[in-house]
Amino acid sequence: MDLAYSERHQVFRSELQQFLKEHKDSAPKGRASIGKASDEAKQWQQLLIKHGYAARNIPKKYGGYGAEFDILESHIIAEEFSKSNVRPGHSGDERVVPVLLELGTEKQREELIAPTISGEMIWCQGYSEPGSGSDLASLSTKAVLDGDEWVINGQKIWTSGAQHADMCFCLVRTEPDAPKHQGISYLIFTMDRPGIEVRPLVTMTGEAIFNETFFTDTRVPKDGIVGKRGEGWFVANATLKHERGSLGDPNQTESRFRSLVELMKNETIDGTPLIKIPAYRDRLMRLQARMLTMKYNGMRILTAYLKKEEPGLPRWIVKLQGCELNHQIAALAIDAMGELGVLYEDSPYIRDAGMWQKSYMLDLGLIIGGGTAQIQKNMIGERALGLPKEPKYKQGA
Amino acid sequence: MDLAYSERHQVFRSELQQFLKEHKDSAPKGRASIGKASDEAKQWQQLLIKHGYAARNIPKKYGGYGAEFDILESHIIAEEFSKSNVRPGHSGDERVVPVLLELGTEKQREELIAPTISGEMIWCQGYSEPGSGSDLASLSTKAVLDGDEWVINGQKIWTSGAQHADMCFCLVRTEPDAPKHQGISYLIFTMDRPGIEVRPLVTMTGEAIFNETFFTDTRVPKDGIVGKRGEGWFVANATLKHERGSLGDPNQTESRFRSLVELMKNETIDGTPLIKIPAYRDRLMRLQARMLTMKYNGMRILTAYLKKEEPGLPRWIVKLQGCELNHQIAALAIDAMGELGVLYEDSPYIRDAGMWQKSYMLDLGLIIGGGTAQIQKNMIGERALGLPKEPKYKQGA
Amino acid sequence: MEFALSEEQVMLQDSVSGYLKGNCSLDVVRQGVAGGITKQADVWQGICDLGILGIIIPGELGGVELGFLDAALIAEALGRAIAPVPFIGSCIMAPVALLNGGSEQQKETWLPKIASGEVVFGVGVTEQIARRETDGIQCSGGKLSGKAMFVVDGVDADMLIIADDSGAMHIVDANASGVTRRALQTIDKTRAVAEVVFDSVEADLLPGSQNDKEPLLKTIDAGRIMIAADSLGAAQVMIEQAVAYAQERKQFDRVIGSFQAVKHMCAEMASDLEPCRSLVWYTAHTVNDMPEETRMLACHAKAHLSEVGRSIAKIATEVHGGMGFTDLLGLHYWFKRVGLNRQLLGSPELVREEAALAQGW
Amino acid sequence: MEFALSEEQVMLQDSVSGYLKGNCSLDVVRQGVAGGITKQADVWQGICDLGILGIIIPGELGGVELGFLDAALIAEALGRAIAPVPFIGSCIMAPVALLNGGSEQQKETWLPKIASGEVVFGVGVTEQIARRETDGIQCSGGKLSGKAMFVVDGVDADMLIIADDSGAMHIVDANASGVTRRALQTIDKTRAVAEVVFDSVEADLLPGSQNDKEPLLKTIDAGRIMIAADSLGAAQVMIEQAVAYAQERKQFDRVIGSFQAVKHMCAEMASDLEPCRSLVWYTAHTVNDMPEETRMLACHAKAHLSEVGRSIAKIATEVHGGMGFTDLLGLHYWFKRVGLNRQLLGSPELVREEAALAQGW
Repeated sequence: MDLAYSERHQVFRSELQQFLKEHKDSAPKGRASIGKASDEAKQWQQLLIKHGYAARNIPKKYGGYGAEFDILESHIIAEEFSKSNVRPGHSGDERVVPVLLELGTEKQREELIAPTISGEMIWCQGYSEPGSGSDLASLSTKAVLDGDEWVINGQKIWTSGAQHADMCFCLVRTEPDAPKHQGISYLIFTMDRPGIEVRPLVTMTGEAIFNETFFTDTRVPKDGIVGKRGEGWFVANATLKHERGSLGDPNQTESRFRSLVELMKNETIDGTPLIKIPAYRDRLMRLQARMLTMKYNGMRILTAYLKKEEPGLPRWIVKLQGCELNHQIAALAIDAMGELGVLYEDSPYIRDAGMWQKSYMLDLGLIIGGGTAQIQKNMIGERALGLPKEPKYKQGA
Repeated sequence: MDLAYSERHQVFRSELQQFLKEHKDSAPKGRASIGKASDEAKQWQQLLIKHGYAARNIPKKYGGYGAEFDILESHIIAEEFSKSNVRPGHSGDERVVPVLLELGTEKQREELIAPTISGEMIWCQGYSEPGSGSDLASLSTKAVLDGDEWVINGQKIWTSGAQHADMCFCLVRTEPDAPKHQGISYLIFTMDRPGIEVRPLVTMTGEAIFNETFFTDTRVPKDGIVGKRGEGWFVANATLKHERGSLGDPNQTESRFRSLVELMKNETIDGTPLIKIPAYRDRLMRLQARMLTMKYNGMRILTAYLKKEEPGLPRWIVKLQGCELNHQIAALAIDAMGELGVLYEDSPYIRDAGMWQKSYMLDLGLIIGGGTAQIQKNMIGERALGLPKEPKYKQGA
Repeated sequence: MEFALSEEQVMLQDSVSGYLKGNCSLDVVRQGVAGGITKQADVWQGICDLGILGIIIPGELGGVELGFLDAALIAEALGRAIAPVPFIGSCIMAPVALLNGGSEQQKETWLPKIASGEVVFGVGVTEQIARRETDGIQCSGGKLSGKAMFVVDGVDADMLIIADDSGAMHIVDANASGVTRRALQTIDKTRAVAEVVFDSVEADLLPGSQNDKEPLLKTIDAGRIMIAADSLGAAQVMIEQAVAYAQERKQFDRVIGSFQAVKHMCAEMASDLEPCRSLVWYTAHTVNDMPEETRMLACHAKAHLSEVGRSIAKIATEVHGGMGFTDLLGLHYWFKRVGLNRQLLGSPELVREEAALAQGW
Repeated sequence: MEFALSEEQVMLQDSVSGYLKGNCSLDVVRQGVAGGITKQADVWQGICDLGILGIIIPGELGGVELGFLDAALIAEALGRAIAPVPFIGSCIMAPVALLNGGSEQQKETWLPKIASGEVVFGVGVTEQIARRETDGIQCSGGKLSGKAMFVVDGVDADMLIIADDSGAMHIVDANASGVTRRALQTIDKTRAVAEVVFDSVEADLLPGSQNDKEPLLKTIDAGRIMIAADSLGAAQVMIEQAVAYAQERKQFDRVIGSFQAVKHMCAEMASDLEPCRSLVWYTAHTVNDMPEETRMLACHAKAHLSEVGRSIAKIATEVHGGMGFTDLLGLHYWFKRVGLNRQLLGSPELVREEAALAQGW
């Protein structure tokens, strides 16, 4: 157990802190919007890449900074941006860029990665379908090869940012006769084609974060495939894994918890701060304990990665525990505010710009999305604990 | 909505209250022990039968009081004995006597019911087996007809009181080739036969409440069958239903809750009564609300029975909710006592004779027994809400 | 002994539910709230025509003089339908305040108008439960000054009943000069709470509330019982929708309701909520028949339905998967109704503390 | 940056666990406790031979001078094995009291004897956490009078460390005249707490604890961390047993672990407990390396492991069905160990309040 960082990493951290101090005023305010990056955001990203605080491990020739991957550096970057509440940069699109780097053709990499990193090129993900949620591999959007083109028909859902996207990475069924996991291909194509219709999908928060995307005889180039025909499921899994990785991030939970403490110090009932009212205080302490377990659990995972080990159970449980914990932090914040806690949108007296109600709903969305809590528990039970899968049942029974 | 009782029932209640006032000193103290009734207990039972407060609806010719069944009278009897904390009487054995009354032969009824009611004849139940818990119908104890006798081989478990029992009512497989629910028969026989071995089964409370009972070529008379061959599952179900009915009784929960309140008024930390310490107080109020929901839910069920209606969902949930609630009441009591709450057996300073720890464990046993919480939820989901059963599986898959 | 709804009550329930089913569908609610309307004229007129606005108002004052259990059944039906109407404040809390604290003249003036729907009342008592963004309301020389937050049904009100810092209640013209009202937009667009600022405004004291907190407490109790009933209805719908979805939605070649995980979620919701119905019935019944039990029970009904409601709103949404998170099925309208109910007139921890105090603990 | 056990720590853990596996099986524990023994001679000698009794005692005083994380690994292993030995009081709390409050002479006298296992210490500090059945302990003229309840490892102790009402701690000969000891039988027969009554008994003050509460608080913190580690070990075993049982036990022609309900119970237990391991590690690590963080963390570790432990004890028993309720598999020994741990040195609500105070909240 040695929680100190090496000399080199300490220097790295203090340089970053210095950088943030100097430049934080040029960072765009608020969260990154879905869709087109503003000029300000693009400039910020450029500055970060230049200093190696964004796209750090993407090769220079694809527009990145080109440093060797060092997980502690990544961790320090995430931590310091979170602590100083400055908008972090990105490595393009964390769902598709790693796939292209690993499995794309050289041509795909050269054409696509640099504009993605710079913020010029926006992607949307075409995975889920109305009929294929937890059982993603049952997806039915088809692509048939016709000459030099795939012809796509079907419907995708949860395609966030599709209305702004230049590109789509998409799972389609190309081998209808193969077993379900082996009949899927991973296609990438531009969104400006005939036969693509994007309809916004309003969520419970009142915003259209997602879309439904319809494909009708949409023709896309044959060479827009990553990996081979029928290998799409395995191509996609790398990115799915990555996406799930970020749900339940303990840095974010800790920062949320700190905001909750501030809130409970400031809000009062009949003049008494909420943090002094025992029943709320006890709930706060319960959540703090859980927040701390997840924080140190995160350190354990990080250490495993540093040692090139599989983190195992500590990793499997992050999404399940982290999303639920975030939801409960928001729930306590709302209760602590009482009636003030249900104010929304542009109401007078609203606290923290309504973020608590929004989080409360978004966190519920995250409990569901990216593998529902039930799917998570199946995975933990089967993969981490070695319990048997449900037996196969008779079709039509 | 009319919560008043009829004139007749009010009179019935006040007579009972008067009776209890006069006679409560002749009631045996404490809970009825498993096994042989003491002479005192038998006399008390006789007195209760004479006044119609025990075995009230059992016909006179079988040793009962012989009144028509009136659910409100039964309810009043249960309530008043519970309120005044006097040991109630019984109607023999609530698992087997209803079966004999409904499906037994006249000879069985005449020979067995009267001594059971008087407390002379003690029964034990041979249903569960080590391999057949939740899936009771898979039981494998066999009985083969040989001349005028059934020859029984196999093992039963959870046979409470078997070491004291005169009689056993037992489910055995008599038709090995029939589908599992249709191959079972319901046998009754005396326990004094060769080939019956009773081994006590110690539970987590430290007591041997249960036994394992082994049958080796045990021969019992052919006519000791209730119902026909292969009908045992359906014969037993009436009694199982009855047994489940009593788990989670809200009268008992309310009386437990009252004891908890007393405890929290009397126990102190640094001189402050627990009921005044907010975090414990809040838990107490949460439990009170749930206790009240179950109390009024019980009134709703009672009303349905009065109207000869099926109570439906309110009835289905009693065991699941009631047992869990009892468990949580005990849990709060233990926490309120702190270190005093883990004292056990004959420890100095132990409160309420250690009943809280014992309840905490027994309630967990009840959450498991008589249909685990998981089986209860299956039933609620399937029978009350109409959700489909799990599909049939391929054998060996 | 009969702990059940009477035939008349079942009929009342059926007629209100039937009307709302036909006339206050999700589409109707959506259209209304899209325009920021929290008192939907057609629906309001419809339930007015059902003759239920005066549900607890005496017959000689134009009401139908039924009990609180009847009122709770209506509140439950309105919760089921997420109906955008000012029922709880105007038809329940205000009449309770008037009946318990008002002079004969005040009763005669206002109760018939409430019963006919001619006048809508908002009720501001929050500061007497848990004061937050305000220094409270002072009454001096028959004039009110200060700020009342979260006035129930206050946005659509013609008249207001406002509790001052002493707990005395006053009738105030919502449009009088010196009154400034703002709608406070909450997550629940089907109902609106208001902030009302008073600058030396003429107020008509309810004399019975001057030196006696009972009228105020009865008003709060009544509101809490109705909110509990509203949550009961809303949560019930969410369970029904989740069960229906679980019976239909297929994943892995099976309807999801055949998976134990989903089945048990449904079973847990149903077994948590069903006993709540009995608590709401019993509590409402006590108001007329065993008023000494009401205070403690009203607190419990409010707090417990808040807890169960929150849990069901979450689980029912989860059963719907991603679909529950969207606006497509509109499930979130119930989610948010339950969310507002939880905080109105005291969030659960505060209300449980009151329940303990009510028992002398 | 390395948040993990060192190779030496893994070896320590393996050697202690290995020893206990071979020499402190459930059968051994059963036999011991059947005779009312809470310090099982063979096991005690065995862990003494492993040289771990002086785990936190400086080398020059006969100890092995390792850290609290090492100690926590031992406590976890002892919890796994439900080992009937007086480790937490004698080997951790007493040395912490002596090291932080004792004079050089007191340290030199007692620490080597603790490290060698020659002397067992009991520690009585409960009255400083939450006083119940006692008027406390007064010290006057170097003599103690009063009653200490729930003295950790007090039944098997040769010597005692007792906190008086001022928070000052004293060494007392457990067999001195004027000392009356009684074992308090708890649900957990693998360890015993004692009631000790003092009637003007000669006491040797730990001078550093006279006007400074730090030594007392550090003693309590240390005990809480070890109790948390003990619960971690015990709960871990319960999960392993439940998973193993679910893989074996068949009902409805399937192993029960293939049912989602059972599978999810196991998954929930594992995902609740696994992060607790990190909390215990981190907390123990702070004692030596970041002591300013210890107080708050020790409270959280104790309270949170109490909650998670209780929940796992219940669920693991449920997974075992009726079998879990019997003595056959002995699962209840772990259930009860976790049960005692929950209450010792403060039940969760009290300890969470201390965690808040420790942060100035």
